Amino acid sequence: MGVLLFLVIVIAASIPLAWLFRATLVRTLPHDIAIVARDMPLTAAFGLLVIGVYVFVAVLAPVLAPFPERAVVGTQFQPWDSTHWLGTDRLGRDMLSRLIYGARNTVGIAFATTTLAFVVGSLLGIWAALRGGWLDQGLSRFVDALMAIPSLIFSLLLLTIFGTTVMTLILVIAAVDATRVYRIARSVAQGVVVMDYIEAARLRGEGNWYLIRREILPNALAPLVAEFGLRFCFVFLTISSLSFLGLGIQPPTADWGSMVRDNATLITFGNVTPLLPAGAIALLTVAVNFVVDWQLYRASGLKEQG
Amino acid sequence: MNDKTHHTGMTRRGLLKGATALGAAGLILPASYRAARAEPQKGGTFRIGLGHGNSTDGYDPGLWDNLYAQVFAASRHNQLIEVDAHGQLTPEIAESWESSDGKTWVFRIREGVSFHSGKDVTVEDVIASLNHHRGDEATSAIKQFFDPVTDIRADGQNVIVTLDAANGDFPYLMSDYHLAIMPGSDGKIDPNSTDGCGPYVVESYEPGVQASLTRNPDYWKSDRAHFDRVEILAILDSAARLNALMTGQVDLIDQIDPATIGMLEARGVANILSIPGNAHYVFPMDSRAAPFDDNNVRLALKYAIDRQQMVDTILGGHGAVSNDNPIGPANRYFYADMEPKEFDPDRARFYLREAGMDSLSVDLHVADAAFSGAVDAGALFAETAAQAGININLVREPNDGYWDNVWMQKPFVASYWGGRAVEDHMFTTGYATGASWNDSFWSNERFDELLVKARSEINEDLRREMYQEMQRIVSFEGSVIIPMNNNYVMATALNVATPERVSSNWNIDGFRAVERWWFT
Amino acid sequence: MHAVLVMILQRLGLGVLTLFVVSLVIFGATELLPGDLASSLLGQSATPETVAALRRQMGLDQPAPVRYWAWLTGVLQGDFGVSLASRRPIADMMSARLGNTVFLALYAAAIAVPLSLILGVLAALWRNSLFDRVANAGALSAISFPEFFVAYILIFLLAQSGYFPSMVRLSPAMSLGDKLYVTFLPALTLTLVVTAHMMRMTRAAIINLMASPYIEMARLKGLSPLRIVLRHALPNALAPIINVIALNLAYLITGVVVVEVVFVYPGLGQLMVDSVSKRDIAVVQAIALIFASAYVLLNLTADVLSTLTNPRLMRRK
Amino acid sequence: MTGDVLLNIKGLHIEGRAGEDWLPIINGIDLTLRRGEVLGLIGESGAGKSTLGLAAMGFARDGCRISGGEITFDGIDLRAASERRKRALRGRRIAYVAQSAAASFNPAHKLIDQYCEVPVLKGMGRSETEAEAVTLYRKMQLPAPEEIGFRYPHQVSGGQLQRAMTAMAMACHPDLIIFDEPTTALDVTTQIEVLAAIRDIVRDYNTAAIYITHDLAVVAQMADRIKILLRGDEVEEADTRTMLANPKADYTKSLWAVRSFARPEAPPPKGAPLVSVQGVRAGYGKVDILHDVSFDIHAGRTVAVVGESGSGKSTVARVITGLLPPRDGQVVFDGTPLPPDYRARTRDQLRQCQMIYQMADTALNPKLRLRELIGRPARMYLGLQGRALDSRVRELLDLIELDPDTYIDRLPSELSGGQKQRIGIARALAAEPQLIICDEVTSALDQIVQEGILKLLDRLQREFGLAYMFITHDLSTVRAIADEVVVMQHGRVVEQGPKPEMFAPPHEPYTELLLSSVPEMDPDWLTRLLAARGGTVQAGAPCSGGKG
Repeated sequence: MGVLLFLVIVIAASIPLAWLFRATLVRTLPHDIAIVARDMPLTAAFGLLVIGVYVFVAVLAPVLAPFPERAVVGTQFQPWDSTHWLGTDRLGRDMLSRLIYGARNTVGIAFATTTLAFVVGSLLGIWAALRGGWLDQGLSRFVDALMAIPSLIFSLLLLTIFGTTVMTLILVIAAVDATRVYRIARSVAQGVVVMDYIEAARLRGEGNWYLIRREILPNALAPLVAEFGLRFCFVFLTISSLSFLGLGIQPPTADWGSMVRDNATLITFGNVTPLLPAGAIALLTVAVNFVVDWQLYRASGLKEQG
Repeated sequence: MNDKTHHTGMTRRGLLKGATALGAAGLILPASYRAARAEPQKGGTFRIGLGHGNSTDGYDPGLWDNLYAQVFAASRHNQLIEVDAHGQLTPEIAESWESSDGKTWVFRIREGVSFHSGKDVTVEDVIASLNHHRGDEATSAIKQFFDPVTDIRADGQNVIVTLDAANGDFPYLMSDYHLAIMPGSDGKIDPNSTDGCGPYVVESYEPGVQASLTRNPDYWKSDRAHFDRVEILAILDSAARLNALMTGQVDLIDQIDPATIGMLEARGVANILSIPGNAHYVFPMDSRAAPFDDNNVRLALKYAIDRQQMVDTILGGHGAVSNDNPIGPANRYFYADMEPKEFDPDRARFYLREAGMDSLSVDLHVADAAFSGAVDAGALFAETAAQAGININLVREPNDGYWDNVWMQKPFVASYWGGRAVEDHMFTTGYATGASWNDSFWSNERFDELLVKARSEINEDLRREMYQEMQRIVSFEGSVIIPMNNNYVMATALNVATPERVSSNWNIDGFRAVERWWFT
Repeated sequence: MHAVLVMILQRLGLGVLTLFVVSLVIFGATELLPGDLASSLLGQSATPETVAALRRQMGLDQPAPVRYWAWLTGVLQGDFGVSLASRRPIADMMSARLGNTVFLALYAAAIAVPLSLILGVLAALWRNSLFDRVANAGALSAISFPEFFVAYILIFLLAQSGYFPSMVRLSPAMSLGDKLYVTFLPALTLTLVVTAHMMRMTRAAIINLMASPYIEMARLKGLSPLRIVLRHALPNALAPIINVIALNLAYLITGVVVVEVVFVYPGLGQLMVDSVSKRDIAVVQAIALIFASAYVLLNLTADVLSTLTNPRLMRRK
Repeated sequence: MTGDVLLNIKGLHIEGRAGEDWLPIINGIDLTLRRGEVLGLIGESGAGKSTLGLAAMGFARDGCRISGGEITFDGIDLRAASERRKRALRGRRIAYVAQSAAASFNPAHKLIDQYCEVPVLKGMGRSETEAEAVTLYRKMQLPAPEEIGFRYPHQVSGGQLQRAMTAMAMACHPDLIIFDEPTTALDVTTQIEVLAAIRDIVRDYNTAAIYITHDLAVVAQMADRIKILLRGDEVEEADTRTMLANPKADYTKSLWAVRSFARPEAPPPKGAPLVSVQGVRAGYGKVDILHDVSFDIHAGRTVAVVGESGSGKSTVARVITGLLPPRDGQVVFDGTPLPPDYRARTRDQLRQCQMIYQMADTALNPKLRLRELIGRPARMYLGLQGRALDSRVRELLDLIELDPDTYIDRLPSELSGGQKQRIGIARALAAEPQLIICDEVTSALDQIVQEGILKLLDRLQREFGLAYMFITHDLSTVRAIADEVVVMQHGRVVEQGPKPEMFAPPHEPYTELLLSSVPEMDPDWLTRLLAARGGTVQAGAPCSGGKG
């Protein structure tokens, strides 16, 4: 019940916030962007606001965080008080500071991973759709095979082989995600390549790279963006699931996924500490997808009216 | 679960000399237990939730490699010799044992003991059971115990083992948990059978899930095995174990996340057993490799660690600060008043300068496989070291394969020891030049010399001096950082009672809680 | 019909190919893993001779291609072989656990699929309403919690208060009712994990169609919104929905190792992870094949179903 | 035959959403319709005729709102009425026939199920409804009326679907039917059948109807009165014959004038043909679509390839461009045979032959600005860069009569249909080709816009001596622009020759059918034609799918 009440309050609070934010945007931004801002639903405004805050926090982490990322500044599990607003963690590091730095690391890693996955996945996918034939078949079969392997166990294998530096972590998760992206990109691109303008470009004698870059990609973007939103958030989950299996981010780097894992046991005793990083992830997920939904809705030629 | 293998390996020689007792070892029981103390009562189903056990576990005694296998084995098998709660060798299937020269050992086999299958335990069974671990084709983890064994033969009710050289320790080897007595036929045992002569009879077993056993009706020890049934569950997730205990689905769990011990106690739904012993956590440094080849650097690191903080945070207080001393308070010649190493950044800096460097940067390779909390411990270490201008760069390795690819491979790692009851064993296994588990590849002439001398020294005081000098050498010139001695921490349901003393020689009362404990 | 049969056959062929590639990839990966079965079985007590002996016994001294070939021929004759670690027939090791895994997957699906369809349809019906947004946000936050964390929360809320057991203990004797009761929490956890995805897809698929002329036609025929969504939009939106359901079912079968660990549920995932860490390649391979075939078959079923539900593909001119 | 007032609209205002603000779509239109009367609504796209038609049902599309005025249907105030009330009217008393039946039938259900839906909801028995459906289908002269209802939409041709939809609209004997461009998407020969069927059924059931179209000739056949709309305003309204006889407003006159455009005969062919298609046989998979097709195109002249959908005229284009390598025969360009596959052709060969597509929307990459859309070919083929490129693009925009400064950085979505088509032309010109293939370039456009495009093409042809291959199904367009005509049916050339000969009898029967099927401005044309054909509407009608 308390949880529900809390949710209601949060939602109630976020609505005027979002409204204010949108209003300010409309005021401050140059006219042509302001128009866009003005039409965006409150949910999207809320999403943008949250993302903005996260980016802000991530960038200014060292300035904002009251304590250093790794420093042990108290005894373990201190309650919330005036010095440690959110108490301390299992090693006596300041929870708030960890969260703030976590934003930087987690969002950074997640972004890098997802971007990599999308560059590789969508390029290959579009290329396959464009060329068709054996290339398409070969690539798709191979990707099918990779997708048939449970992703978590696959990443586990790869990470055990290549070790768990942040770099390998990014590469491995990106590789696994890329297969999913490939699929979507391919199916979307297949819808685009039948268009007359592609035919025209082919007849003009354009090369593959131009076709992919200028003709197909821009028109396949919308659904890819939507996927980006979800995948982006799934990276956190993958990371924390991996650290559940003993891999994941290198300590003492603060990262939400591992923070959830490290403190998860506490929930057994009704201690809310692990809810903080988890909440942070959830909030970002919701925010990102609100924005994505809005973008989709605009891209879909305002199909969905409201 | 390789860490447990490691554990086994480390401690399998950690047994007792003759009548030597583990001085202060064993548990000072909490009030609740004393209150519960009374004559053991029969009955009940004892459910154990262990943080070990794999779906890949096999039956072969030679390959028992984790706590689950060990407890499961102890509940269905007996051995030649048992190590009691006081750490003394006591007869089990071997009624008695003797050797005139230390080369020929005679074990007298107890009569009137029978396997669960009903078959009597014979000398042949014992020989078959021993031979399973012996010979070139043997694939047992304790194969090398038997390398010096030239012959094993029967003589009436006796088993006679002949060695190529004298070894007064041989009986302690024979009490190793791998050496379960199993029924043999024409000189071989069936490694895949669960038939034994132990306290409980296996009813069902799903590897990595659960085993359930019922009391062996004609168990020869009348004063043991008080439970009607025993269920051993593999619960790998620590939160799951906690929940299982708190929701009354199990009566005993091991490996409690130190962070949560306090909260669990506060709940008042369980008793915490915290058993001090010689087990300790270590950070070995490869003394052959720079920069660790310079003792100043090693000292700098030793002063750059906050031991008390480690005990409080990593062990949740369930342990004791160690002064880089592999010899524990439970040992006879423990050097208690060797001057302690407080956390002292300035001193650390001083030694750095001595080593001719103003800053130091090293990689520390850790995984929770080394010991639970190793990663956190590394983080703490890195923190305190930073204050001394030493940059410890933490490298978290996968648990999986840690002992193959990191331990004794990388120059600076985390590891742990089950501890040794006897100084000589500890030093010979881990610190003598060229010893198989000298994981810091450390070598010190004086130390080696003393080690040999002390073995043959009769004068108690001289002997004490020698051992204390060795402890001081290891502590101040050695290449292993030993911040703390860790207790074995278990939690039980409130209605579980234990004997006066709980063994500190192994976890779970030397694996034998099933036959030693009872419900009130 | 005939066309569909052809398709099924083709896809099955491709499926076999996929399985082959999977087995190659897995074998290669496990070969690359540091250490091997012998050393991981013996751990630190391993002396070179012991390891060598064990390797000989297990045939690990053979070169990799030989072992792969041996394994492959075995499987082609329907023989998964024997677990090298436990020396038990792999088929036996897996059968019970496969049963458990499938049971849990179906249980979770039985809750999740109808739930997500209903939510999705309602969200599409009242799109951009408060309900829509709340359902959406709720779903998103549900998937943005790590599985084990959702599990812990549920245990805290439902198990510690004694409503449901926090740990699953199955025995063959159990009645279905008991089984459903003891596995409720894991099933619920998985439900929360997969519902969001399916619900969002349902909603999106329906909304995509709401702009199409025949929906406007339906409105101009004076039909009620509910009827329009159910009878005119849904049938045409089935294909993507079926596909996402198939994907999630596959996930429920292959991706739940974490939930298995938390609830001590004896499923295939745990077995696979253990076998990986033990380097028990034969077992890893066998399970990988089972997972892969589950994935392949589910996708095939999805394609067949979406073909069957699409008259354009079923009845040519 | 007309009775009391059924529908009465007064001062109707409808606005459409553009972001936050609302733009007027219909501003203050009155409309009265009596029982059994047919009103024709004419206007170009964007005139608001469909919106008005829907408003007659009290319905506004998503993103539109009725902001003022009254709508009274049979005494019921539709603006005040509740959704539920309006739903009760729709489909029962007011029915709607959409432009593309192919898209407006739900692909997932059989025709009969969709027919029965409303009546059954209304409480009629399923079986009797089906029985009535069959009679209606028969009335609509659908083939095999007994079983056609049990087919799925994709199994039925466009023309038949259009009739089936009219039948569906009739199911509850509504008082009013809105026909929204019911024949626009159909071939001429098919159109006749549908027109006839609709006209009869409306008369038989004495149903009032609003007939929305952009085609004067068509509405002339159907309507008792005609109302002409321009950007949401009424231009004029009069009964059909007076309207045709003497239109008052200039706009109306301009509509009439469209028909008068005729291009002067191009200079007679001299020398070898620029392109000659020689005995081409081509197709997909096993089926041949083209059988032994041959014809020539001379420099500076326009060859119109005429035929209905499915006649293979577009396939010819694909063969010439090299997208579909022929099985037999070849395409000779300027004396040298072209490689059959475009990938094998040199850049210059590709440049020589450009294409303009029917659907400008799908032919222009919606994400590229005009600068790149037009500039790209110039950059590729002629290697223009920077300023040179920029000025070339502007030059081309001038050529197609678009102001460079306003348009050069726009996206296609910011252009009207006609402007998009002009961009298509500019893009083709940019390559400085000798041959341009125009595939139905005007058929998606309003007549006045068509006019503009045709004039533009004509001017460019004379300026640059271009050769056109003009693919179309619209004979009036052929009349306007062609020098030579190639008539195709079922992948064969049935007749070809210079335009004058082609339009003068005697004709091949199929050509005859085509020519006679082109609607004329005379209200009695349809009646006469049907009489001439002896009522056999099916005569020679090819099985044709709808273009949507």
